[in-house]
Amino acid sequence: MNLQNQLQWILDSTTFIGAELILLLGMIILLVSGLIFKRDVNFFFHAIAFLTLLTSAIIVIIDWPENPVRLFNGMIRYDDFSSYLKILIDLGGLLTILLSRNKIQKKKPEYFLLLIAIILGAHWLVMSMNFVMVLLSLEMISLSSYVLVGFGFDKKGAEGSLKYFLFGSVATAVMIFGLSLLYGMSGTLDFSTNKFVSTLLEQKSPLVLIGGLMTLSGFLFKIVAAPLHLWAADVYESAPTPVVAFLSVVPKLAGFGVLIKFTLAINLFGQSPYNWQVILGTISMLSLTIGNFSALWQTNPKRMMAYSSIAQSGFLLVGLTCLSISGIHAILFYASIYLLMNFLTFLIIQQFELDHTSPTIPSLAGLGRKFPFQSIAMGIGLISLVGFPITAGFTAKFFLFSSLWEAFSQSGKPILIVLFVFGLANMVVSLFYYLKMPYYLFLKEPPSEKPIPATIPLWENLLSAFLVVLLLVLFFQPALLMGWINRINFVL
Amino acid sequence: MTANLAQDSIVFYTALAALLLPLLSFTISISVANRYSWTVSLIAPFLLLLSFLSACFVLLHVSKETSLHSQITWFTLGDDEITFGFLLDTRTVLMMVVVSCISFLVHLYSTGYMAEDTSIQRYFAMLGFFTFSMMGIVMANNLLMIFFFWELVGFSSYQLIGFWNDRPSAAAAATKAFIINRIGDAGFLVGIMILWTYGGSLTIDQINIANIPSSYLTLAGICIFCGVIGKSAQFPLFTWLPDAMEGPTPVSALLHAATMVAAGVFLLVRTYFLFMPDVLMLVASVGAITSIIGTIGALLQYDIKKILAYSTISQLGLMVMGIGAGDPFASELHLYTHAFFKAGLFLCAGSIIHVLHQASRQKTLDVQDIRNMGGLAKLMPVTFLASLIMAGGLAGIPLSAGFLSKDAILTGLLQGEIIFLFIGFSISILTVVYAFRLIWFTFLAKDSLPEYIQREQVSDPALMMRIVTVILAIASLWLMISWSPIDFNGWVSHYAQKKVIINSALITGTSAIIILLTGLAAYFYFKDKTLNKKTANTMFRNFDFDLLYKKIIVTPSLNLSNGTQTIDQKWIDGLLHLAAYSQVALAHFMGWWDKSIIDGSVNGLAIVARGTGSITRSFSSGKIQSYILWSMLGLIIFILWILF
Amino acid sequence: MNLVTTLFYTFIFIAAGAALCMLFVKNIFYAALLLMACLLSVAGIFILSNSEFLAATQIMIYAGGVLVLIIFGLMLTAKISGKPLHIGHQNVIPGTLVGLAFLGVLIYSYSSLVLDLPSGIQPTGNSVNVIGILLMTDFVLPFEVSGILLLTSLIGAAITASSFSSKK
Amino acid sequence: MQHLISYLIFLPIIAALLALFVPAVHQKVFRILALSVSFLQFLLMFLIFQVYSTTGKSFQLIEKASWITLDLGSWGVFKAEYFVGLDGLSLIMVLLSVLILFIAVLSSWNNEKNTKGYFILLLVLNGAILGSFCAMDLLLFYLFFEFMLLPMYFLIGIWGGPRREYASIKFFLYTLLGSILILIVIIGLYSSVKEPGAGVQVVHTFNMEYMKDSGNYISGSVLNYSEPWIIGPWSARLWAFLFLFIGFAIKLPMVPLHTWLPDAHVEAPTAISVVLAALLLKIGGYGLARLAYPVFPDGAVYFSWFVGLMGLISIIYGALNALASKDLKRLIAYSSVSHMGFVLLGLASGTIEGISGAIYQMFSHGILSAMLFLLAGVIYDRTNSRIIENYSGLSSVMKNYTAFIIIAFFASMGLPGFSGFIAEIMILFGAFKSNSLNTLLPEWMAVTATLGLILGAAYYLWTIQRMFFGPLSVKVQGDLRDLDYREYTMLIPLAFIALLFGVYPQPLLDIINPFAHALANTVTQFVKIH
Amino acid sequence: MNASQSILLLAALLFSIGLMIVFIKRNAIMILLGIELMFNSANLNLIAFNQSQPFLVDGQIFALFIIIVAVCEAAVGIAIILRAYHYYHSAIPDHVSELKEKN
Repeated sequence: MNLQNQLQWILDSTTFIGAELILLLGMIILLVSGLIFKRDVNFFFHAIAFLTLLTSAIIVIIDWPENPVRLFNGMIRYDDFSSYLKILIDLGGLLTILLSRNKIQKKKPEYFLLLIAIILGAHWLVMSMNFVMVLLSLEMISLSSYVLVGFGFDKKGAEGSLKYFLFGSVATAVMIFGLSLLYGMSGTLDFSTNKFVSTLLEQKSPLVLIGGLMTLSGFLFKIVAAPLHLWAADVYESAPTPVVAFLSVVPKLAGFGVLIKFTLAINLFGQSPYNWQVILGTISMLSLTIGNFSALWQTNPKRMMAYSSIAQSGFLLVGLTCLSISGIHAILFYASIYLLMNFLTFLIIQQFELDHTSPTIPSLAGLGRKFPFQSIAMGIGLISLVGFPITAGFTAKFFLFSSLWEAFSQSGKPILIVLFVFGLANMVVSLFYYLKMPYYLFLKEPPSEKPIPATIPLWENLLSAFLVVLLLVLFFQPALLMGWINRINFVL
Repeated sequence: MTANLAQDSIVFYTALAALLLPLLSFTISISVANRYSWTVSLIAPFLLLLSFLSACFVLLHVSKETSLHSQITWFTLGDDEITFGFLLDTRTVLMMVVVSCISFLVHLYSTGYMAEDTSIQRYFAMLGFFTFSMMGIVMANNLLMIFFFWELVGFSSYQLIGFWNDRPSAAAAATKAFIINRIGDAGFLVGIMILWTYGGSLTIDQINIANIPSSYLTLAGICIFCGVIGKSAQFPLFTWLPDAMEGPTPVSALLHAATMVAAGVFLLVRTYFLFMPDVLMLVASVGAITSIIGTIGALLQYDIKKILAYSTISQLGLMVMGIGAGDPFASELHLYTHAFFKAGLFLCAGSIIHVLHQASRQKTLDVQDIRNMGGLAKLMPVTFLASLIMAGGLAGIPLSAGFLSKDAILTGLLQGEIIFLFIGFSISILTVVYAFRLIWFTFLAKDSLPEYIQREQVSDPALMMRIVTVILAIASLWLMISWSPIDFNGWVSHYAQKKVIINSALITGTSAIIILLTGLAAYFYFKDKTLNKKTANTMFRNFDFDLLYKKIIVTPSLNLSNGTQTIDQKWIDGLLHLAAYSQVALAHFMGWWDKSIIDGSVNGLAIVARGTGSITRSFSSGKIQSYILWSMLGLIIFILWILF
Repeated sequence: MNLVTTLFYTFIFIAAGAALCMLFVKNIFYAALLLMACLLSVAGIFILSNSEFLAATQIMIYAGGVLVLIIFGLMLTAKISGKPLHIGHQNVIPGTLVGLAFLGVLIYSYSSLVLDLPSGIQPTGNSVNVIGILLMTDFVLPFEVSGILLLTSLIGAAITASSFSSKK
Repeated sequence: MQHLISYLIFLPIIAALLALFVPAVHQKVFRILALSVSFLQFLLMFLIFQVYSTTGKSFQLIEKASWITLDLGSWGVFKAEYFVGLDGLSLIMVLLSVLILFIAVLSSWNNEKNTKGYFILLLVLNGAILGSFCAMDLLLFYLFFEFMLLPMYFLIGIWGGPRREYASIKFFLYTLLGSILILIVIIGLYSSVKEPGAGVQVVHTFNMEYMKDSGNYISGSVLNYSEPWIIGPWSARLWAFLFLFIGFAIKLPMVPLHTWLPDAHVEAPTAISVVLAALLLKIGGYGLARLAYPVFPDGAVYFSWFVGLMGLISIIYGALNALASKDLKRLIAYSSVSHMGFVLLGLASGTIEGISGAIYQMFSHGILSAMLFLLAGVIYDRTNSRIIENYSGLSSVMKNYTAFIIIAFFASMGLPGFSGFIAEIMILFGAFKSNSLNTLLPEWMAVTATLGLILGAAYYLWTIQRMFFGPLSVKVQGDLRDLDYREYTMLIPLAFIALLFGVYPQPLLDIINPFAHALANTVTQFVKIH
Repeated sequence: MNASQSILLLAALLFSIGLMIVFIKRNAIMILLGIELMFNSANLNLIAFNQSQPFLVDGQIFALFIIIVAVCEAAVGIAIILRAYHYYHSAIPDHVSELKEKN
């Protein structure tokens, strides 16, 4: 292939990355306008960021790919799987922008710029088919996240930021080392090619495993799964609520996007000498246990949600352990629902945060009477997180465990049935802490008359109502979403 | 069937009326307002009279050739049907007449006896309900129905014993009676289950022809006999009957002397065909033991009602023994005669109690103690005469109906083991003794009425009550069952029984002579004797059977229930809480893990380090670096685990 | 053993030695200098391994960029506090054990590795040319993305370092 | 007349939604709304009885609408339907529910604390209960089944007694644990069963009717009949039965999984106790009869001895605990354990008598326990105390109350003439007959179960003796007035029903029998196979 | 032992030392140095493995990007450390530790 054709191909490829270009454009506009305009035209920055993400999402939907296309010499692939995740990511971004209240963030343009940078990184990550792209987009997410965590511009934020950074850098370094080993073993950076698989098949060296696990740890860091989960609680506690909501969803989705592809590749279509299902299953169980049990005695809602996030990753990993197409579909469905319910919960947490800056769960006692609507919405969000009818959380867990059962009934591997029972049992455990907040809201009497927090803007109530309705509707009609997901034809 | 259909249905409906009129009485009585409570004492006896007349009508139209049998489906149990039906044969009809007659008389008597009570509606209601249930037992054609009414009888007994339920002793007696009956009934129920399973039906004549394995038949017999033991106060479940005397005396007369307790005997007669020889032996033995216990109890008691209660136990034991070892018909006969004279005796006792109670200035309850009586013959002549006749019946003096029926039982016992005949004779003798003792100390001995009794007020009771006792006294004469005072094969046996056991002159003669001689001996024995008031016989408590039951059944089961409660609250919930705690503990452990192991200075490894002689100890808590350390440790553990 | 080989192993030993020393020095400034020595010898290894472009980047960016940045930060933090540049240790035993475990596992794995590598150093042509073309063709997207990455981190670093609010 | 069942289920739910928009100050509106919903449901029941034919063997008044149909590619089609209908079992339970929920509304008439929330939750509970009794699609059933928990949790937790938080959490956890076990089996079943007659693609269905047919199981699937997977000591099918059994037994509740019940009952407000005892416990029995037994007859046969034994233990253990209880509500709660043990025993026998007896017992216990809890609520209402020791000789001041107590207690201990007698007789007959008919249960179980009758008499009579008889003495403050008209309106119908179906059981049996026949046949077939 | 293997061994050594520094040294900037060491070890790996494919320079280019990433990390890292220092007056991570499990 000569240079001419290559350049032509590059030009052709650019037509497929419209959404990403829009995001880039948005970043630039924010950067420039941040320099030009005064700092108090917050609404303008809001609007720009919102419009950028909206346009990006619309473009992704309009340009829905029929067939997967490899772009930029196989650096990325444009397919429906990644497009679906991109929509979720954009949605997460949009919700975060809606959540970002005026009072909390200074430095609006930079804030939104970094937000969009993360989303852009997430876009690249879910599309990437090459270790180089994986590394760069992952770093784009990570570096921006480190900064965003400190956007409270207070002592706590600085500490959270530092911890996040140190932990994240080590995880990245380990991952890079793992990638280099995998490169050495396979001789290629493109993990979706036949060469990658066939070379690795011939390799008998344990370095394949070591490289694989080290690479995996980078992804596990991103999706907050054991054993690389330890940063989560401290960081979540310190960061502003919208950022936590964002970080607990978008990087996780992006991480899963690449983790799924990577896992399927490293599993070598089931021919790997190593039992990756056992590894994934163990990670899943570890995450479930650590997340759920640690969450039990938390009194800070955000810390609790951090451990919940670990546990939810465990549930998502249940779908990955299946290593089957239906498992992936279940993950996508679960991820979509997780996005909704998590944002709903954080939205209400933020609403209860207004007066007392860091509420503890016991301090919510009796608020259910004063804020019935918000409390019920939070109750529904948390019930959905438990996985209880009549919320879509149940449907999502149902699909997840169905696909696990299916994988079990096809392979009969004991790890799968162990995981099955283990995961469902963990649902019961999770009930303890998820219901803690509704318990205090509704069942506990307030110790004394407390100052009533400021009024909650109507549009936030509308937003939570919308999320509640979505959660309910998707329970009754999962086909609305699942039908779409089922058409996604995942190929490596 | 010779009678035509129209007549049959008239007879049938009359029988139904006899059954349902008492129920109507119950319904009316319970719904009458307090203000009009006096109407109840008119309506209830009237309805019972109608019921009695209906029963008599049926009696006239049913003979052993023309027994009526009618049933409808009650409910379907699986593929099989449980029927609801009536069997009107001679035995049933006779019993119906006896029950409705005595019930009617007791109603009548009660209008006097209970006149001053405030809950008169409830009283008559339960009497009516009892009569209904008792008629149900008598008329029923299948065992489930019998059981159905059997339990209802127990319920009415419970209600009536506990009628004055503000007395703790009455309440306790009611509870005791019901529970002990339930124990027997549980056995009965098992018997019914066996017959249902292996006999395929519950209708008595179907079971009769069913082919049941003999081992199960034996079991079924024993189980049904359990029901009898409970209801007819046989050994070892007899202890409730003396306590049941806490109820109003007319109730004792009707339920606990004449009819309800006789239901067990009736059931035995009805299901006689089920009993294998072994079981009959058991029945006879139990009857014998019961009658001995009852007799001794009656001899030792001082409470007039309790004497009668023990005598009832004794007589019931005799009947059961008669069925087990002799001829069921003889026992049936005794059942009829006993019903009249014992009901009469109770009513007489009731009259005495009633009168003494009214004459008493103190509201103490020892008006039932025969040590406080004596010389009442002069004060209450009618009652005395009636009592005398009926006590004669109880003792089996010739010319009484009791003589004939007891004669029949003894004759029947000739067929069986000689020991039972011997026991029968002994019982007869002792019966004479205690009957004499009762009459002597109540009516004839030296006047020992306490000072607080106003003697001028002691006289025969109200007219209605007198009439009733007189009627019952007359009904206790030999004419009741036979024209001949020495042959029990009279009109009753002709009416009821095809096969008649031969009257044995030997037995008749012997018993007549023995009984008379004993009476004479008793007279001489008791003539100069006075009862010691000081040694109030409180020691006599049902032969301490109650204590025994309390020790081996009641207390252990209460302890057991406390034990299960403990298990529930301590163990099962404890386990649950333990699980919860361990979950919390695990959570704390996780937290501790985060705090101490991960955050902290890795104490565990530090200890190892100290052991290996390392100098450097790091106790400062290095947070994020420890996080990283532990994550990497996790990673390397994974690598090592998969690799090796 | 020719000069190239000697040089090669010298670099290796310098790098290894410098790294090891980093573990033991107490003064953070020395540690930074040792790192520089280590990185420079790694750059030497790159040159000898036929990766001249990489070596140049290594020297320029690390020596000229990163390390200056680090030393700058070092000075800044040390100066304000006025504390000595002395650094303490912690988690020594477990940390060492985990580190050695990684080393052990890696060495174990290398020992069973059969690399079909040509022995010695291969004197081939200049790779700079190839890299240049590749960066503009096959790797054009990563190249651009890395630009965005740099921009983002620049803004992020600027924001982080510049704005402080109340010292809560 | 087309969508009677849907009206029945959704009427309360729609009413609850409407009530959301009514301001909370209008307390009366909520009461009247709830009452009128219950009343309308009554009318609907009449219409349903007009249409329902007792001779029809299978489901009637079926409503079917597609709910979720998902093409999952190679894995087949995921199909869940809105599928409701009534057979004998359901009809009995629906009848009971409508009745009890009506009573429950009446009983909570005087509720003052947050009336809006209370009645909304009650209405939602109403819909969920009816839904779970009507659903013929497993997913739909599970949905309603789970959805009962939340309103119940809040109803106990907010309106309950002093230890309500503990009780509600305990209730919730126990039942959730059970429902997880059920969920496992549901997932297993749905992936193993296909819809017959569908095209090339396998259609995984939740239809409970299809699950009963061994021909609908995909060969090689985990739960198939012919070669079920072996996991540990048992085959997957046996495990599935066991899981379902435990899941529903928690609801029933069976010893030793029962300890949530006394606490929940003691703490719950009267109306909720009534619903809990009369309806929620029945879901356990219903689930066993609807799902566990027909779908896994092999498991039913295999575990029958165990199930029967657990039933027996529940009967005796519950009765013993009732004997030791010092709190009237606790006593009644334990008596429920004892009575529901009969349901297990009856089901375990696998005979027609036993099964119809079990269903009859569920109905009867529903009526009687409602009555008992209402009565316990009356005394609590008067004096705020339910401790038996505090009372003596109540019969002299509360005559009619005592009369109803006596009726309810005697009915509950199985006095002939009341529905409990018929039910227990049938169960005992069935359990005894089982040995000679299908050898599932030994005879001694039925014989031992009669101990429950004796103990039942003991604890009830002892309570009457202590509380109502003897000289009057009340150790707590309160106005000991007799029953009022509202209480009569609740108690008299219940007493009447208990009496009616104790004397004339045939109408109910006509409804039950086809179902019991079918189920007994299924079980018996499996006895013959093994 | 050929050259590539010695490079690999050096890489392993540098990686482990980097990790140990991260674990042990009580200073955020020192941790940063350790991380840089780890990045470099990956680069060494890539160069060593790239020797087997002399005509493909993937490894080198990957290494190039890793260097870029390292730069970014360092820039952001220094900024973050400076800010933490601003609040806590210390670059020792242990001192920057208010967020932890309470009680």
